[in-house]
Amino acid sequence: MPTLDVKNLVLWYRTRKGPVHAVDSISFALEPGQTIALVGESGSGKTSTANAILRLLPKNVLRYDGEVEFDGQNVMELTDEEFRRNVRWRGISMVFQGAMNALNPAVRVGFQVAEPLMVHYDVDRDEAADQALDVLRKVGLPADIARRYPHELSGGMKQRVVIAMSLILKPKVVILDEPTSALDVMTQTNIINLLKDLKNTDRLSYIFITHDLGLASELADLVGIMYAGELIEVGPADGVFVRPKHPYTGKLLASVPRLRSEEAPDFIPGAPPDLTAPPPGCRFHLRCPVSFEKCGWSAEEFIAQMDLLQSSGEAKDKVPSIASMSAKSPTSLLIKPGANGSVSDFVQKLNAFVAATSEKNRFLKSIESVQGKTKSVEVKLYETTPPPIVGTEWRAACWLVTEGAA
Amino acid sequence: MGVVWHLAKRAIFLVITFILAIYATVVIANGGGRVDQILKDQIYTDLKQQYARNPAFQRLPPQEQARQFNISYNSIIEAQGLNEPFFQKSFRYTFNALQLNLGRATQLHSSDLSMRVSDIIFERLPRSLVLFTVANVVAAVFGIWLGLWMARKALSAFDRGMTVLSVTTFVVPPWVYGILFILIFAYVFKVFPAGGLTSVPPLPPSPLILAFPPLIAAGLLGAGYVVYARLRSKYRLVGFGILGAGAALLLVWGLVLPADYFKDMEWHMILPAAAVAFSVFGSWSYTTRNLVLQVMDEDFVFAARAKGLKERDVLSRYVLRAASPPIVTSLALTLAAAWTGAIITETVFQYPGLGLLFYEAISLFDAPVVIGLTTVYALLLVVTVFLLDVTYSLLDPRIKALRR
Amino acid sequence: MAISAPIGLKAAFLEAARTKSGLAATAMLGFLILLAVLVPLLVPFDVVRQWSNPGQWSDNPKLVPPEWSEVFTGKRQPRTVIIPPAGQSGGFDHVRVSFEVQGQNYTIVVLKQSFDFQADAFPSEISLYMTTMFGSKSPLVRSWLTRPDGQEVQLFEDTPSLRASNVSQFRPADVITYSLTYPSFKDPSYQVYANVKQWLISNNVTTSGEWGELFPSPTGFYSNPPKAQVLLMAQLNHSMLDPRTAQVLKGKYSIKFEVDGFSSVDDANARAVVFGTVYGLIGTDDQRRDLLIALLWGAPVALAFGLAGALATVLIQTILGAISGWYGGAVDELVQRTADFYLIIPTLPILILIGILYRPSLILILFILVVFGVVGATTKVTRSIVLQVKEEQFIEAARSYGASRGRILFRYILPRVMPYTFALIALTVPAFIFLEASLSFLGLGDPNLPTWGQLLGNAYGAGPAIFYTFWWWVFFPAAGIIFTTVAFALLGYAFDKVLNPRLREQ
Amino acid sequence: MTTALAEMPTEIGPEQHSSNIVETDNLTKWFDVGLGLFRGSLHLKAVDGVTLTIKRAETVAIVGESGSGKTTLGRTIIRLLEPTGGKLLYDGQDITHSAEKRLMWLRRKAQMIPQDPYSSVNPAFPVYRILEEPLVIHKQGESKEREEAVMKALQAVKLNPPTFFANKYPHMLSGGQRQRVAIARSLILNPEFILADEPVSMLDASVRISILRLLRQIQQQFGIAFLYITHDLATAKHFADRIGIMYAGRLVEEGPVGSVLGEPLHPYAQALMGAIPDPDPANRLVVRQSLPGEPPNLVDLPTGCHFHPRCPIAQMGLCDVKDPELRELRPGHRVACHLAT
Repeated sequence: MPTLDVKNLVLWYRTRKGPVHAVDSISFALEPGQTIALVGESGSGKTSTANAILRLLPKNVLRYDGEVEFDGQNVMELTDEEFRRNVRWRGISMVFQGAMNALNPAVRVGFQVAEPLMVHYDVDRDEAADQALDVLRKVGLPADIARRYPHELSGGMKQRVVIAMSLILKPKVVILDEPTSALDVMTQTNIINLLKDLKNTDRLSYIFITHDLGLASELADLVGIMYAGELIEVGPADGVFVRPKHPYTGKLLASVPRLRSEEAPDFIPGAPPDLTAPPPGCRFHLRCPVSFEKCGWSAEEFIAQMDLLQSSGEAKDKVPSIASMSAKSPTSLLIKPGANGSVSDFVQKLNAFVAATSEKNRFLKSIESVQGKTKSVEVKLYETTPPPIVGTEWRAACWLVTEGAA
Repeated sequence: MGVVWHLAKRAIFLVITFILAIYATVVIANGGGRVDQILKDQIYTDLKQQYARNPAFQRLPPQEQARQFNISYNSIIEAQGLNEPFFQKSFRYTFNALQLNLGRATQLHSSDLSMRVSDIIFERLPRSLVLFTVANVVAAVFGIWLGLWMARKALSAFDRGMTVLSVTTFVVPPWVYGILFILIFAYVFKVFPAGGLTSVPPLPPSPLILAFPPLIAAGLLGAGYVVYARLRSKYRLVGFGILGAGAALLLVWGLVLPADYFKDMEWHMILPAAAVAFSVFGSWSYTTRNLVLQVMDEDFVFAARAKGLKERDVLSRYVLRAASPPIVTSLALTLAAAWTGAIITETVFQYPGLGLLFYEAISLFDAPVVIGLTTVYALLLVVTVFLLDVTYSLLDPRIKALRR
Repeated sequence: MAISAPIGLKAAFLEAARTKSGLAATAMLGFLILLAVLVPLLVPFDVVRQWSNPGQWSDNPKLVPPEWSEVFTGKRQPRTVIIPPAGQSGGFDHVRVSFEVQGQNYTIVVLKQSFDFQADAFPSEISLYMTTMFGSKSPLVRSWLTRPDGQEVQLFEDTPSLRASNVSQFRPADVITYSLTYPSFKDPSYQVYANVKQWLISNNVTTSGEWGELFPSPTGFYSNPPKAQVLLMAQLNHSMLDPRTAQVLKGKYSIKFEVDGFSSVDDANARAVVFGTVYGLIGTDDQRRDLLIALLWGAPVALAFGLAGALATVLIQTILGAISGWYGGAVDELVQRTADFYLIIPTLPILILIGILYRPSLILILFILVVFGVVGATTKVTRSIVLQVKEEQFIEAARSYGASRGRILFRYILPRVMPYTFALIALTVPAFIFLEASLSFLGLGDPNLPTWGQLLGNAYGAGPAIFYTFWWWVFFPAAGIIFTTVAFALLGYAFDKVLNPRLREQ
Repeated sequence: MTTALAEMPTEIGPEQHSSNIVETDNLTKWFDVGLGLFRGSLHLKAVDGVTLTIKRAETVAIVGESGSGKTTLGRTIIRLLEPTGGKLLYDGQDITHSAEKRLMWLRRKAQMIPQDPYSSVNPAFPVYRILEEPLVIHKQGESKEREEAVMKALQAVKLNPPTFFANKYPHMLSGGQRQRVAIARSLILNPEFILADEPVSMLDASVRISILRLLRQIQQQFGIAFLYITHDLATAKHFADRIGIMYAGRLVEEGPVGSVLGEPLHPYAQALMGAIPDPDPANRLVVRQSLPGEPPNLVDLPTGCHFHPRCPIAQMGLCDVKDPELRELRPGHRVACHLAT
């Protein structure tokens, strides 16, 4: 039985620009002692996933549902007070991103480490302090540190304090939210070694949130790749790191500059999408090198891409001249040919252009049909749905990945 | 050690500033020798009248009269040092003021008919202190409580409404509220007296320490609550003890002590205190709300919540504690302004404290009293600022550690 | 999901104006500014300059509430009726007959005019004004009031000794005032009481004894004078003796003067004012001044004073704060210590001191206030913002491409501070308005210009007890100040909200 | 000769070229950190004797942990800070202690790209003004020419179409686009040398590579020398020609990328390399070698080799006494370690 089984977790925020789909239907399961690394670029929803699991929600939550089974119990059914008392920190604790900010500057660190004991088990102050000393020792800190204030400690020491704090109640799952991103390389290695050690001795389950694939590989048994609020690929580290299924995972791996290989890193063109209006279909299709008709180009995206193509110098002579374009529906658009071109002429030119460059300009693959009207040309695009996440042990959400291949 | 050294430096600085401020006051007050001229005129007329009532003097020939008059006039001027050069005089005035040797009033007197300026001032000082301390403490406690509540309900209708109320009330000084409050509560509804210190003819003043119990009780209640809520388990009893002591004191004060004089005084204090509190609470609540909201965004507050602390504990132990040093500093000006703002508030309420004394002194042109009062105000400001410094350094452990 | 504050004053202003409080503030300030612009057109400054000239206001009733206040009493309150002198429209009818008897010239002048009185309450006062022109001998002047019930009451008889050169002009120097309400002992109009007494006794309304009890006059004069305007204009019965029970006799009254002159040049003219019990929109003060004028003029004065003071101090403070934060070091230390010093100086007492010693004008008061506000809260705020902006990396980049320190301060940093400065200006305006009001309240303001604070001070100076009974005298100036300051407070708050995005919705 | 030129530095002609754009000799930068009574008696030795040469049109990466002095070194080299000691030559001219007023020519020839995309460009200005500003300050060209230069710079950093981006305010752009604007600003004066202080550390991995490629391309296209300051050894490996490793204010190893990373000679460089994981699922099965302790306090530095307290091979009596000098052990590859061979 998995320690933690997350099913279709959803967390949307309300903002002035519209709803933000920070976490969109995420599922994964974690066995005891297993570590999942959630990897993604900034804004991909990694931290929101952690917050959603611990139910640490901001005030502007729009939608929050799904199932989180912890130790066989669906904790989403608990009231806030029950959740606070039984799950938070007792069952699932967290190591925060910026350790220097996660500690109260005005309180001695010993008290901060011991505080959960007093809050959750009503342990006497002195006894809690004793236990805190044990945990501090376990994470490799000297005992006298308990009486110091956070600003008197170095970054690495503070991070150890935060780890001690997360361990004090002996939780089953610890969420590590970028635990080393603010630390130096050496300190980072020391912390990772500590976490590795704790994982092996205490059989802890980690949810390791990071943007660094190299770091992820240090701890991960499972890897989950997040993109624009979705978990697009999740599978065993041995597989995902070696033969990624999703094109995005592949590109992400290729973008890591490696110290032990001469292979030049490559970048992913474009930028992650705006989560207030995620693209239809597969959310990665705009940047995907292998996108094709099913990936979900919308008429508006098509127009934007066409505009870009027109304005960028290189393809200028090849693009048939266009006077204007307008979206008619999400999957069809009207193109008015440029000044002196007739409609039929234009259709021909366009078809030729598509045939010639669709490998390079993948969005052209989304054209289902081109029809000449009286004054304009109607371009119909393929209709499509977001790709389902397929597979069992190793799943990916891409039309190019089929169940059989898994 | 660090804190003591820091505070000592501040104290030295404040003393120097105080001396400079007094000197500035003396210079302004005596600018162009106006006050000296006024004093000389006064001596002149007094002397004239004195001689006019003296039949022996009247019998002297006019020349002799003039000579004698001049001799006594000049000797008085000499004795009071009025013909020294101003530069020299200004130092003497400053030195006198610093020693609280404020001279004699020309017209005003205390209730036991003393004309010494310090007697007059120290008769009035406790009244002002009591009124404004009570009002400011009430406003601060209420304002901070409201601000916390607003921050908790941030962006709700309650928060928006209260924020606008806070912002719009704190720009208006207490005396304007005083006018409106008297209009409403004293003349329309007739529930509170319009002003004055007491309604009965003033009884001989009892030891003023009796007026402080409510204050001390309030302090005890506050401290008790802090000890009870902030520290856990074994300190709870101590907290309870302090709370109990405060409550007992309040009970004794309210029930056992049948001091009509003070009760009447309190009855008269309600409206002015309410006006002061109403004009001050908004800045406490607005500042508290904003700072608390700011701190609530901090990671360590998030962490506290993640640790499973109750929302109430998060607010009191993490948020308020972190927000308190800036709350204290940002309100330094408010508090300091309250002292001098008393001049008009007390005038409106006819409350015979320092403020009304100032007004009376201006109306009667009693220069020594005016200068003396200005000195006392400067002293009050210095003490307030220093107390704020002390509070600040006690509240922020970072100062303690960094200055070590 | 960080929301950034808008950069630049214009963007901040546009965004602030969109919030509810910003909208309210804009509306309130718009109204005030419109008022401030219109007031000099509606009420010329000349009128205000006459504020402390009592002659200007003598036709107004004294200390009466605004006209609309009658909705509270439910009675129709009388308005002031002025019967202008002969020669003006609606003025007295003027008949002059000159004749000669036995070589002696006589002139008889009759001045008569009627007015309709339909209010439910008695006038607050009645005053008659007369000017005469005569030869060597003073004429005999008599006057009567004819009531709607046909009764005619003689008011007084006088031989005026004041002579005008031209009776068609009413110049104060030549005018004799007969106040029926507040006659002085030497005044012939004092006879009105005797005449009224005779009239009432002859009509069996009262007896001489009762009269004596009601209006005792131990020294031959009334210690509690009867209210002539009540007795003269009440229904003729016993209840009229008590102003509380007396009932108004409504209808047409006429006032008649008869002047018997002893030369051929004799002539006379008259004027009458029946003072109402309500006046204008705001009422009047104890010197009969129309408070509306002062209230209206208070707006531009308060706005100008508040804005000028706030602009000057906040801008100076901003620049000092910016310099202190940007250059740091000794400059910073100096500014910081000066700020501490200013915190300790008891500003208001010293201002009051200056006020009594030097009686400064409004402009000078403003100047002094600015001097006392060279450093302050804004310096600290600006300094901390500058310290923040200073850390931004584009500043360092600017230094690397050779931007001078001054350029960075004035072109890059100060524009970033300006929105905050603007918010602080909005929040400082109230402080200045109230400072001026405080000084004026104590009677230390500029005596030549009515301000709201001065109205309050005048009211207070009239005596703390009457201060509150004449609510209109107190309420409206107070409301004016509060309205203006609240408008600025709301504007400042709207800015604050925009500039600290954390404090509003995410 | 150099001193004479330093007298009239603004008139440095293009014919006067040194093959080294920047040379430092034992450069030091100390900050006073004394508190209260002891003000001035304590120094934070951020840069403590660095000797480094940057040739024309080459990229030198300085790698180090936070507090190693790499950022201070960069700022000192472009004279945002005045060196405390040593010597700093720019294009053969001694600018160690030149007055700010006499450095306007340097301000034209040496530029910087800051780290944080959210504060690297002035948020109050539109992109056009951000880029025009250096031209205005250096009084270059008429407004027409300036416009051309701005458009060219925008094109050079691939913000296409330039007119579209010229009117945008920074808050309308993504982090990567802002960094491109910052790069365009550094190019606008046709500099010879650009200090890039962690220009990509706050960007996402995919964007990071595209910006670094852009910098590489610019370097090759315009022949600009770069000092690339970073804590990331891996990007340095792929985007620099030479690499210098800093520890506690000193350069401990310096040389061509291939040589330094192929065979690190300094124990610190070795540890640093060992500490950085490449994505590899096998990583989780091994414990990575690391150094104990923390970098030293820069106010109270260890004697001798600053690294000796953490060094696995330190020899007492040598390493804690004697400052190691940079020795050239391989061609162009220098190391400051007594024990390296």
